[in-house]
Amino acid sequence: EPVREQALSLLRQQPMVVTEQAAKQVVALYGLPVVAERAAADAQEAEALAREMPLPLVLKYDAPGIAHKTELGLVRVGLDSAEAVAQAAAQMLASLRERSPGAAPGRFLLQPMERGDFELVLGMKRDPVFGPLVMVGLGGVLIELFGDVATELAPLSPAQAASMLQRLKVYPLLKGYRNKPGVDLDALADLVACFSRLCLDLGDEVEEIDLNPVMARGDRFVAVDALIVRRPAEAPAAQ
Amino acid sequence: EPVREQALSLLRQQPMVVTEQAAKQVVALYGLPVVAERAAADAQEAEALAREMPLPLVLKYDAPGIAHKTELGLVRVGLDSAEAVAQAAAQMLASLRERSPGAAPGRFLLQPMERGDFELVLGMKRDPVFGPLVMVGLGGVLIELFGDVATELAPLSPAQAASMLQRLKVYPLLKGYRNKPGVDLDALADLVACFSRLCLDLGDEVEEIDLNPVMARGDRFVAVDALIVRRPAEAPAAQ
Amino acid sequence: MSVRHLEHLFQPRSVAVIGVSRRADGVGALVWRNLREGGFAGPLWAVNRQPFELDGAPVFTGVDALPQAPELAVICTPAASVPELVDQLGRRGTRAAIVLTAGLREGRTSDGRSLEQAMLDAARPHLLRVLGPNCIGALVPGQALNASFAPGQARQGELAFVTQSGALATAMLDWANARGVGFSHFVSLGDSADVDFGDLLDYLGSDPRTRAILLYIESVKQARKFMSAARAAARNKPVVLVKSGRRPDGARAAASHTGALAGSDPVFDAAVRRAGMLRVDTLEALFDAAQTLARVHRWRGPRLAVLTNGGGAGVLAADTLGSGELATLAPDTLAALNACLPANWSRGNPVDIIGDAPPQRYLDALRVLLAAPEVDGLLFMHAPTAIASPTDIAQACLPLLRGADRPVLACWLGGQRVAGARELFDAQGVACYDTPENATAAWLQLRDHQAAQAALLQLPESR
Amino acid sequence: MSVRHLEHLFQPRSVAVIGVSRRADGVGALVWRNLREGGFAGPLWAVNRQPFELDGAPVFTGVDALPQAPELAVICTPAASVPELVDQLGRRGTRAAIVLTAGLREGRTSDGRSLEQAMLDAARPHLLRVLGPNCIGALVPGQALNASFAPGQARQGELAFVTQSGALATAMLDWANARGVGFSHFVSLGDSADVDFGDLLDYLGSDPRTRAILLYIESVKQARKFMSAARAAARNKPVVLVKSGRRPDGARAAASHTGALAGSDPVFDAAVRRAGMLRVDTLEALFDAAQTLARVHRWRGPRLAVLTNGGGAGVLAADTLGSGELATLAPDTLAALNACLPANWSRGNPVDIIGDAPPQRYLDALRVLLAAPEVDGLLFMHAPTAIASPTDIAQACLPLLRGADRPVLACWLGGQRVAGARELFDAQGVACYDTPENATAAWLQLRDHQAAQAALLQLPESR
Ligand SMILES: CC(C)(COP(=O)(O)OP(=O)(O)OC[C@H]1O[C@@H](n2cnc3c(N)ncnc32)[C@H](O)[C@@H]1OP(=O)(O)O)[C@@H](O)C(=O)NCCC(=O)NCCS
Ligand SMILES: CC(C)(COP(=O)(O)OP(=O)(O)OC[C@H]1O[C@@H](n2cnc3c(N)ncnc32)[C@H](O)[C@@H]1OP(=O)(O)O)[C@@H](O)C(=O)NCCC(=O)NCCS
Ligand SMILES: [Ca+2]
Ligand SMILES: [Ca+2]
Repeated sequence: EPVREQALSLLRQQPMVVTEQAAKQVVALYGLPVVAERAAADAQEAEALAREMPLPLVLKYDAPGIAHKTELGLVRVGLDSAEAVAQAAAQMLASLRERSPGAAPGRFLLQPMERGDFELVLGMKRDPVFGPLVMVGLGGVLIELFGDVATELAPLSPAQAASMLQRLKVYPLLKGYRNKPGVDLDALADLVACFSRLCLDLGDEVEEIDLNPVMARGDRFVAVDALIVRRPAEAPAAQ
Repeated sequence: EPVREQALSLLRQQPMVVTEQAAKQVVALYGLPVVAERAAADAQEAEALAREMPLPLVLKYDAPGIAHKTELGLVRVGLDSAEAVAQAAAQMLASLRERSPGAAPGRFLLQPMERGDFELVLGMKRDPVFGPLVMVGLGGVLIELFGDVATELAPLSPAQAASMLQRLKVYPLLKGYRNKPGVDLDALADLVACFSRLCLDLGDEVEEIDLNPVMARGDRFVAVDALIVRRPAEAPAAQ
Repeated sequence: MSVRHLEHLFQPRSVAVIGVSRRADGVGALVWRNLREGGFAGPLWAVNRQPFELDGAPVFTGVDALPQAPELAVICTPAASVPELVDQLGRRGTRAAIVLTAGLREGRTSDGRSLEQAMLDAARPHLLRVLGPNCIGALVPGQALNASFAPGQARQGELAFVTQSGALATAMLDWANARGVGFSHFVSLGDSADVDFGDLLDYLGSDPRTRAILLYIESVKQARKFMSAARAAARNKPVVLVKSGRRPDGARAAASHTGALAGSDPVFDAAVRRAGMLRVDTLEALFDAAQTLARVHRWRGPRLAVLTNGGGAGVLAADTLGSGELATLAPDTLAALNACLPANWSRGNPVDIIGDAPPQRYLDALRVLLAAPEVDGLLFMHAPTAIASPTDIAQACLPLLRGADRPVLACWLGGQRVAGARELFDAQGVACYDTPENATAAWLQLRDHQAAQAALLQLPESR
Repeated sequence: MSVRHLEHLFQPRSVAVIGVSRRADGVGALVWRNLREGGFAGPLWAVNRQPFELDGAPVFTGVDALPQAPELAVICTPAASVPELVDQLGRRGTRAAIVLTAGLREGRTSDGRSLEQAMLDAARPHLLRVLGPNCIGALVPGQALNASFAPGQARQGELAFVTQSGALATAMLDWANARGVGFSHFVSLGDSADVDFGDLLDYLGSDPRTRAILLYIESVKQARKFMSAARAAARNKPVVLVKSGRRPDGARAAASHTGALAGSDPVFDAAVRRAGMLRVDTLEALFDAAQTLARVHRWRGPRLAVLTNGGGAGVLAADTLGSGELATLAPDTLAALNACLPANWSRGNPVDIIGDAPPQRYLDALRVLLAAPEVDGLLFMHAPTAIASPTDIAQACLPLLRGADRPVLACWLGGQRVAGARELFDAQGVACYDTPENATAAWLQLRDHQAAQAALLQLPESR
């Protein structure tokens, strides 16, 4: 299976917390839709790239080993000019120097602003006994306070993924609720099934995956952030 | 108790579905904060009033017996000029004429746009046996899909109201969650206790009350909509 | 009508059964037999329109033919005859009647009143209290009074059970007898034309022989009376209830059964909270809850230590507890347990002292746990093994458990092998549960009830 | 190691107990007594290092001194001796051993292996299967085999019970005996060094004498083997389980008890779904679930009709059903019931045929309900009254219920008075529940399980 091998060789070159860019590449290998982003080595290059991309933009600083960019001020959204991008890039470097002086150097990522009617979360957690557990839900407070997620063992057929979605309390929202649009549920089930395939393929070497958020509108789904945490090499191999 | 008598005599002059303006007057009699609104008899008067009020504005057409204005296109928010108000008013009259030709004439209500960090719902439903049941929750999907409301019999002390709030699953949000501001919980408990007093006072003659939404930010709470449904006169008196 | 005078109903000095048929299987004959077999000590009279002899005693031909006014009358005659009989009884001086007859709500008198209303109208001038109509009757084992047509007697005990459903009364009685559960009062309310939940809560709440009150409720009609009686009773003793009609469909069935609108569910929950009662989901849970509230005292806090001779039972117990309820043992406590337990004990809570634990090992562990400041309460568990005798363990541990300064719950897992131990604990007033899960559920229930009661007591009642 | 050869464990022609102490209360002596009292028909030998006489039979001084190779050996000697004994047994030709001894995981051989590993190494060349170590043993009543030191015998039946906890095994056995529940196999797994859940699911899944498999699981180690065995077994017969370690605290207790990391809860739920098993919350619920799945057949849909002689019981049943599950009776059905029932029947579902219902009234109502197209299944209920005999009603109704073309559940409320009726139903394979709530919960469980099974069967398995 060449895709699996491509993905694994990509991962093996990565630190334990895989960079966002590499994580998205892995996800994209499986045909999952990720935001069209471009990388820049420094602030100047970011500014130059910004002139070629449709505004507004999202700028992130993607450095190895940093799992939570927002907390460190490394994500800026709604930048509406190349100058704003340049300025934000400079601020990020300054903030990083101050708050995390030893951090390895990373790259800037420039992404178009994606919007959706929903922000979905797709996740995977490896269980030491049963292997990869796939999780899906609507982001934010619904998951945190109401625990409204559905979980299944990988892999999933589209039909299994569909019945997983039906278990969500927010399922009526996804179907379309009170004149508000829902999403294309068949497309979403296909997406979850495809994600579960990825989880199964990489499950021996990956501890956690988080696509959060996945912007969803109609039949369009775009993962704008991806986190992959590799499994420590010293852990015993799965039986 | 003069407040109760004032409220009841106000209610008794009203149709079964009390007008929004009268409902707010009743609520305000009990010291509950309602949006500062002004009424206009026709589109011209609405336009003139709009010139005296801070923009943007909300315009509603409040006609006797109409409980759900939004469905009939009788609520417009974010109007940012007197002209926009005049135009919206004309549209409302046209739409009403078309969709509900027999409706009794009503009045326009002009309200400043209120915003909050939360939209609360305070409600009352009369139980034939136990009397007024007070309900509180966060509006929208949280109540509808997750049933996250707390209920108690009226009346409530502020301490009872506070413990009622604690039963909500969204209580952490109200307290302040993940760097997001909460609301002043003591003030909210006082508000709910005060509302419960109203429910008890009017419970024999009122079937349902709905303050939805109540905009909340910090210690500021404003009911921007109020619905009161009176109890049919032919019903047997409460024991 | 006053809520008083229920002593005539529950402690009568004499009883008459009106409508004892010559047929042995008539309702009146069943009541007569129950009263006789129950051993009622006072005068007992039977009434029929025709005179005959019953168990060697004469059957009287009417209320006026009775040698004396019975303090209590049990009426088992057709519906139309009830108002007139109540009037005759009231005039003779009878103070209470149990009306078993069904159909009084539907039947009409010639002047258009319902028979129920006519019965109440007949009772009122004489201050005669009526239980029923359409009920199974009442059993007061402490008075040797079985004024019912229930199939069987009730054991004497300290629980009062009041039910709105007659069928559930007979099932419950049969069930309780099989499990050795006894009652101070066992009352079928029927249609509650006069005596209702409020009256019984008032009466039983201040009855010293009743330790806990159990209710099966389908609908409440007089909410204010009910609430004030419930609040007062719940301050004196546990009041536990099952309210049926939870879901819309259930409510519909209740409506068609009792002819009353069953209150919606959140409303009833709110009422239960407000009165300080406890609501459970099933009839069987009533008894567990009653013993929890009546037997588990000296509340200190929520942290429970679990003592067990089987790891699996410990896991099941811990499963239903959160981190706030499973005590974290302090280093001193662990050291003290290390000193007295074999090396392979669990070294944490649940404290698993291993299958071969003899009485002494239980005692050693108990001494440590009952003195540990971080332990607010103790769950004592034992699963039968082929090695130690449960009865020996029970006997050895009882003094420590009864003398404990904090709540103690117990769970004897199994059946016949632990029956003796269970009985010993039960007789000494230690709350016993059938399974680890039931025991920990009881602990959580106790915690919630404590919190609710505390909240109620510290609040000024605004109404 | 292959999953085969378990027949040597469960259907041995001869058994030896290794380590039968001269002390009457040693573990070996208990096993010996259990085997004798269980009536095992084949040769039975005891081994001790010292020769003595036991029940008139000679005790042999070693494996090699036995007259023949025992097909099964039960080992009750100290941990250090186990590997060597397994080797000797294997060499003689023994095919299965049950090791009751604890401490093999912790103990070490002189070459540094764990005793458990040494035992497995000794067994492998001989294809000798090991149950345990650290277990209670196994009971196969159909083979008159009680190779355990459980306190007592098991009744014969069609349920297989496999438990990872020894203490819960003894409690469960005692509990089951008290309720008359019988077993095809009753197995304590212990540390599962060799024989594990996967093996037993394989074996029991295709065992014709086992109608349902009940598991108490604390942790699963070989997930793939477990899942494929579970999936296969669950296609043949109901597999119901309790998994402890639900909450983080429970999981911690499980970890310290079994030395294995208990899988987290949603993972296990997902695994159960994937394999088509059914998970319940308590040990007691295992038995209800097993009879539901094994006895309630001919699924048509979710709409249940409730037939009762007590309105209250009907309300309790309806309470736990939603509007999709309480059948709405069609006008034709109502008319047919009106024609055969007294005027005061409930005129809706639940069908309350009133407390004085004799057998004929039950029969009339049953005929209508079991023919009604809008009724997918029937819950038969009866609360004891002083009027009709439950046994008469049971006898009258059984032919109709057994011949029904749709699922039938039953609930006899009460205790002693309905025991005979319950037994009759039980003997004829009608699923009986103690309470209305348990019966309707079973109905909902059945519906969910049907849906899950249907979903599994129509899906191509992707792995
Ligand atoms: C009350 C009830 C049991 C009477 O039923 P019954 O036995 O068929 O009634 P009868 O007409 O036979 O009356 C019983 C006896 O009382 C006698 N009797 C009737 N009226 C009488 C009167 N006014 N004074 C004295 N005796 C009277 C009858 O002659 C009869 O005796 P007999 O058989 O020797 O002639 C019946 O009407 C009823 O209501 N049953 C339902 C009870 C119930 O289900 N309760 C609630 C359970 S949840
Ligand atoms: C297996 C176990 C019960 C042995 O305990 P014990 O009875 O104290 O052990 P003993 O040393 O007395 O050995 C038992 C008998 O076997 C004999 N024996 C020991 N080694 C032997 C050998 N290799 N061959 C033959 N006989 C042997 C002993 O001499 C003794 O007999 P005796 O009393 O007549 O001398 C114990 O080690 C154990 O593991 N207990 C825990 C069991 C358990 O809890 N299982 C799981 C439940 S969940
Ligand atoms: Ca993210
Ligand atoms: Ca509104």
